[in-house]
Amino acid sequence: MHTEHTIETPHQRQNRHKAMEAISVINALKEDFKFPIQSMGYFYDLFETVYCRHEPLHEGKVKIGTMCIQIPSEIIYALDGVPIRLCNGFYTDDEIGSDLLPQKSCPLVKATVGWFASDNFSDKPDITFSPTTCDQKTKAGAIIESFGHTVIDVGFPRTKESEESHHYWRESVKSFAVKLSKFQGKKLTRSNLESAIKKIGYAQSLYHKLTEFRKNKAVPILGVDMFLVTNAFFFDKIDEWIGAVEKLVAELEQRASAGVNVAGKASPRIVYTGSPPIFPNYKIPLIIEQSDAVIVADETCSSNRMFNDMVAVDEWNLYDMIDSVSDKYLKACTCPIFTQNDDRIRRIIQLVRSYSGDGVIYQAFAGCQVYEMEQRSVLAAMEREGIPILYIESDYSPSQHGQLTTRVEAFVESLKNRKRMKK
Amino acid sequence: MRYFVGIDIGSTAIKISVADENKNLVGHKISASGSMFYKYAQEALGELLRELGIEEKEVVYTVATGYGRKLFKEADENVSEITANAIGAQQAAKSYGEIKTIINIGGQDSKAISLDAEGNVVNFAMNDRCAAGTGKFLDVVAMNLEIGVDELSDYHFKSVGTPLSISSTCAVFAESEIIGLLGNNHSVEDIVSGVHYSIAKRIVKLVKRIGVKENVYFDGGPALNDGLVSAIENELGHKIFVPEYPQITTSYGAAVLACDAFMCE
Amino acid sequence: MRIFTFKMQTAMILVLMSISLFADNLLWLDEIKKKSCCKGADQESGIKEFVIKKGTLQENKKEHDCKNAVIYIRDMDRVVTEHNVSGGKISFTPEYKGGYRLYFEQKSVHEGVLYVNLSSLRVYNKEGNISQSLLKEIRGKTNDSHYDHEPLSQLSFELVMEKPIKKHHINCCLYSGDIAPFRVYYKGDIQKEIPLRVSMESGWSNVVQPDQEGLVSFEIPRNSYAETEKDKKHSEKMIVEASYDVNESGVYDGGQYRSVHYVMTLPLSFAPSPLEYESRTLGFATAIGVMLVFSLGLYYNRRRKRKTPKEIYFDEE
Amino acid sequence: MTKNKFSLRRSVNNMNLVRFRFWFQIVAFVLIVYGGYIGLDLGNKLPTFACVFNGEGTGGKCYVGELQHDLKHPLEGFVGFAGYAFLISLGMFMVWFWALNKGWCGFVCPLGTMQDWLTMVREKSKIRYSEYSWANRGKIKSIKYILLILLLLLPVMIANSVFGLPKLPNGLSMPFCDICPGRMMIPAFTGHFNQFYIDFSSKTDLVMTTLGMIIVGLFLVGSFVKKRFFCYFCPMAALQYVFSKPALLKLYKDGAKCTRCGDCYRACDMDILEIADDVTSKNLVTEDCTLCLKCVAACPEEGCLEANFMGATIFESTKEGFILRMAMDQRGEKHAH
Repeated sequence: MHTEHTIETPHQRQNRHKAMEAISVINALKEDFKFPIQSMGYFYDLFETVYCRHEPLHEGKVKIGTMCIQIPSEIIYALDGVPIRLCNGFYTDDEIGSDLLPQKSCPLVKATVGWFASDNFSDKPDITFSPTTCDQKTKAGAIIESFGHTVIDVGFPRTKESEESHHYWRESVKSFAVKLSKFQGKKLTRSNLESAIKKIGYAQSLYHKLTEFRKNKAVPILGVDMFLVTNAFFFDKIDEWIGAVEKLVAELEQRASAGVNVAGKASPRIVYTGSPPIFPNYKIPLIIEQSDAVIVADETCSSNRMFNDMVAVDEWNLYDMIDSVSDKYLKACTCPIFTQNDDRIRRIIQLVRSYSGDGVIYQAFAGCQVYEMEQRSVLAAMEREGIPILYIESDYSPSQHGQLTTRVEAFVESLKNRKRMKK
Repeated sequence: MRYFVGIDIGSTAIKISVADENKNLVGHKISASGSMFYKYAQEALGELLRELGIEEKEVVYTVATGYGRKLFKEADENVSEITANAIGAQQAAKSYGEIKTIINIGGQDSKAISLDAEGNVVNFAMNDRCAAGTGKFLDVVAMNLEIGVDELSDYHFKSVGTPLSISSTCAVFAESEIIGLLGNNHSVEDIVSGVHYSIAKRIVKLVKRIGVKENVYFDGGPALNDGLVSAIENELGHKIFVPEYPQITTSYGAAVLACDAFMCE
Repeated sequence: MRIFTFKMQTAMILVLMSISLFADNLLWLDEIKKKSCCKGADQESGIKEFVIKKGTLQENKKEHDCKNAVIYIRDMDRVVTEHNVSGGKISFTPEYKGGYRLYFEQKSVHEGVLYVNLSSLRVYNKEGNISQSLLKEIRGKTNDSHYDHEPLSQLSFELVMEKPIKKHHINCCLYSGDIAPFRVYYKGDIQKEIPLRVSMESGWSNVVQPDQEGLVSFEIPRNSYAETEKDKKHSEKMIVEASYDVNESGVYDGGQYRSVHYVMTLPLSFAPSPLEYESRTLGFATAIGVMLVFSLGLYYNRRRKRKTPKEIYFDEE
Repeated sequence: MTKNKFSLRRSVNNMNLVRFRFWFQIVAFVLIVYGGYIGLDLGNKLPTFACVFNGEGTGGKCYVGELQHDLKHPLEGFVGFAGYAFLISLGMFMVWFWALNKGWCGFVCPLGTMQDWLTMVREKSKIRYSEYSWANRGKIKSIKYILLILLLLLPVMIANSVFGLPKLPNGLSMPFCDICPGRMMIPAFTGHFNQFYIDFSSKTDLVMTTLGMIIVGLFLVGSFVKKRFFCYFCPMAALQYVFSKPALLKLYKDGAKCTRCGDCYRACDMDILEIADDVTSKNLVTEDCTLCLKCVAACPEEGCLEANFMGATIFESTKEGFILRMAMDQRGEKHAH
């Protein structure tokens, strides 16, 4: 009666686990909401290809792993590399990483470490650059290195107000560029950096076009879909990403003129902030949007913070372009690792105003200390401004789903009531 | 001849095994459990003995186990199903070799038992949530998919896509989830394999709680489902041993215990 | 561009020939300079005073006989006012801040000849009347040229100085080495054949002949007298003079005349060329030297900061 | 995106400021430096370096020169006409200045334009620019006030004995003009290089003209490597800043919209940190600001920075404009400069 089965290798098992995680999120995005967007199909397929079928995207290319948004992808593209952002949202990898890191670590870092520990990549980075942003990422770099990967630290300052930190970061970026160009055996030139800057600038301008639609009264695109689009930028071929987003913009333009609204009439508009939702950890965004609210804007490093600020060059020469690129990643950053971070609070308030948000949902990963610590000041500021805010702590495990849903739903309903009272 | 009877009164079925003096399995019977399980148990025992041509007085020692063991007054002794399962598994797997870990999926619970070198129970864990990851759950799934429980295995191996996991741990919620998936035209095969993997993951988590050791023995009704076996093997990462009659391991263990008890006297 | 040629030889001959043509008793206008800085506030601060002087610059005699003399004053808006002269002193109160031109005319009949003595002088007024000059102050007119003015219609004969060709940077004054061009007008027409006599405080004197267009121009000679030893910027006076005879008969002031003799003087002052105490070569050298030192300093400073890998792995192309 | 696709406002906001400013500066330069040849005379109270020494070419004259001239009077004189003329001049200067505010520096000043041209040459020759460190910049800021005080005080001290000190020599009558590089550079554009000299007639003249030559040398190299090198020291800027508050043209910032990304600071020739970091003030015309509006052009936030004339927005930052100016509106490498 019993047949002999071939048993999966650990990598196959890991892949299957990740595929199962991925597919359920993709399916939820595809199926749980009204008025699906046709051109989102590209992104669903992309994520299925990469995370369910594990097919490599960049065969034959040199892949440059980045641990945070602070590693300038402009320079990587200019030097013919493909940046792969290694922030990971898989519970599967989080579990692997849990064995290697303290219990109370950030799940994102655990997942990234777990990913490297298992050494199971469809597009394995040939070299990884790790900016010294938060403590956990910084230390994670060293742990990853111990697995036999090449990890190079790129010094990142913890303040952005002082001249010293500007200077330090500019020098860091320069030495990063030198190291990468040695690694690639290619010179960084005016023309290749300029075209890389413009290409990424164009990609960012497309993102801005997308977000513009979300200011409309009838929101034509869901927040989770936006997260997926921006998430794809972590690893996708940039030209294809641009092509797909161009189509998406065109479709949204139609939808906007037709007044298509993916949310309900009374759905509260949410501004999402906090630890980055990285595919497939769309737990909270999905709960929010499944609870009849709609995310109209976000302040996270997987989406808005990554795209919002564009490189501004004054003199299109190499010396100024490199400095402009470095400044983009330091000055505008609202990461909570900075000692003083009023900018983030102001940004959230501004997002609430310009996207006419009804409330803010602040999600922090359990173990993501800086977000957890900044929570108080943000909550206090929102209270001063009269903006309702919900603070949620969560991790990658699927277990808290019910409890989280209840909390979010209660918040959403209170927002609805507020809206009605105002009327 | 003296015979020993082990009787396992579970939530979904009553399993009876008869062993001889050499602890070999002479015969077994499975009959549905139910509200009148005491009566059913007596009837089933009578029927089995009749089939085997064994007279009642030849049965010298009876051991009851399972949820309903205390209610079976005729038994000479009661043992917990953990002990019975451990002994039965070791007896049944003699040809296979040493057993270190036992996975048991019953109708309404699932267990993992770890044994030491002498075959004593060192540790065990049971699922802490309702019917999730049990035989009952599989029944519900099969019913919703409108296929037979015995067909699940075939569907599992036919699956080509990514298994669609069921996130709800509760059988009742899972039901609606499955209906949703069907509504979105996902293939039954992927759903089935997804269900299997969801159960398998949960089981493996249970096993990991007590510390996985090699030589895993898998019994209980769902062990008949080859798809689930494969899923658990994949999750565990190594082969597991499934006995010929996975459902009766516990009752067989009880019969072996009865033999031992009688011999000691 | 007009090319000025200074024909030395012809000039020398002409000096000898025509020296008799010019009258010795020249009349010219002179401003009485007040010691303005030291005097402090006085009630007369707005008043400008002039005297008529007679004879050569060296003589510097005051002429008190100002019979039949008229003063025309033309302001920067070309408005002409007429004043009579009484006594040897001429005074007027300019209303506005800016440049004025004074014209002096005196006619007399002597032995059947009508002598017309003319002189013109530029005056700069530093201060004006508060209530009168509001608009002009706001306007802040800057281009009231000292030279290049059209002849005054009230005068039949006039010597006009045109814009000089300057060899130096300061716009306001004449310097030795500048080329000063003059024209002579008679009843609005340019007279092309009238030579000019130039005489200076230092005693230097010359007669200059006009070119074909009637432009009389000469280079103001470098002067080298003792005063410049003490004050390098000491200025010197000179008088440019033209005379013209017309056969015209008439009666003036009871006297019959058969011909008219016009004499016009233009008192000017000039300073020694700044080139005598300035060095452009050194100026340029200093500027270029500073540039070299500064840029070399910057270059080495940058080179010191630059790290070697930069040169290998960055490429501005 | 905006509904009215072809509105004037939108095209103004999308304009290429660098090109606009380049041509505007050329026109202004021609008018100021050569305007006199076509009879232009804007008076002698211009709040910009229209150099007196440029002779008949100049289309107007610099007020700093006039100011020094006006102040060389006995103090008693200020009760009468001199004081009156001084006030009128100052008033007229303010009227001129209020029209454009510091825009005179960024758009009109011929000396500023010259520095911008030198910057362009440097940019084309791919030489890196220099920057002052933040600490040095703070110190440098005060120099222009010192110069302003000196140029106000020295002429007065020539005509008067202040605090019983002996009167200064007449060679200091135009102390700032002596050292102003505009005196040498602006006439050079009408073919007059005669301002490059060292005057040996007196000690004062010798010192002042030598200083002038040194400064013009520093100016030429300095403004080649540092954007708007001289403007940090310009006493005109200091004088202007005193009257800057009621000016009509303003640079406004909406701090709430600011992300402090620093793009404006990067673009700023004068390295004004406040433009990026100050999120509370509305009026961002600081002492060093030349109102060149490069910051507005470099700001990617919708309506965060704006040039405002008497309450009416004339040019404001937009995302679209930013993207166009950075040539990020199209994919591909078509834009390589």
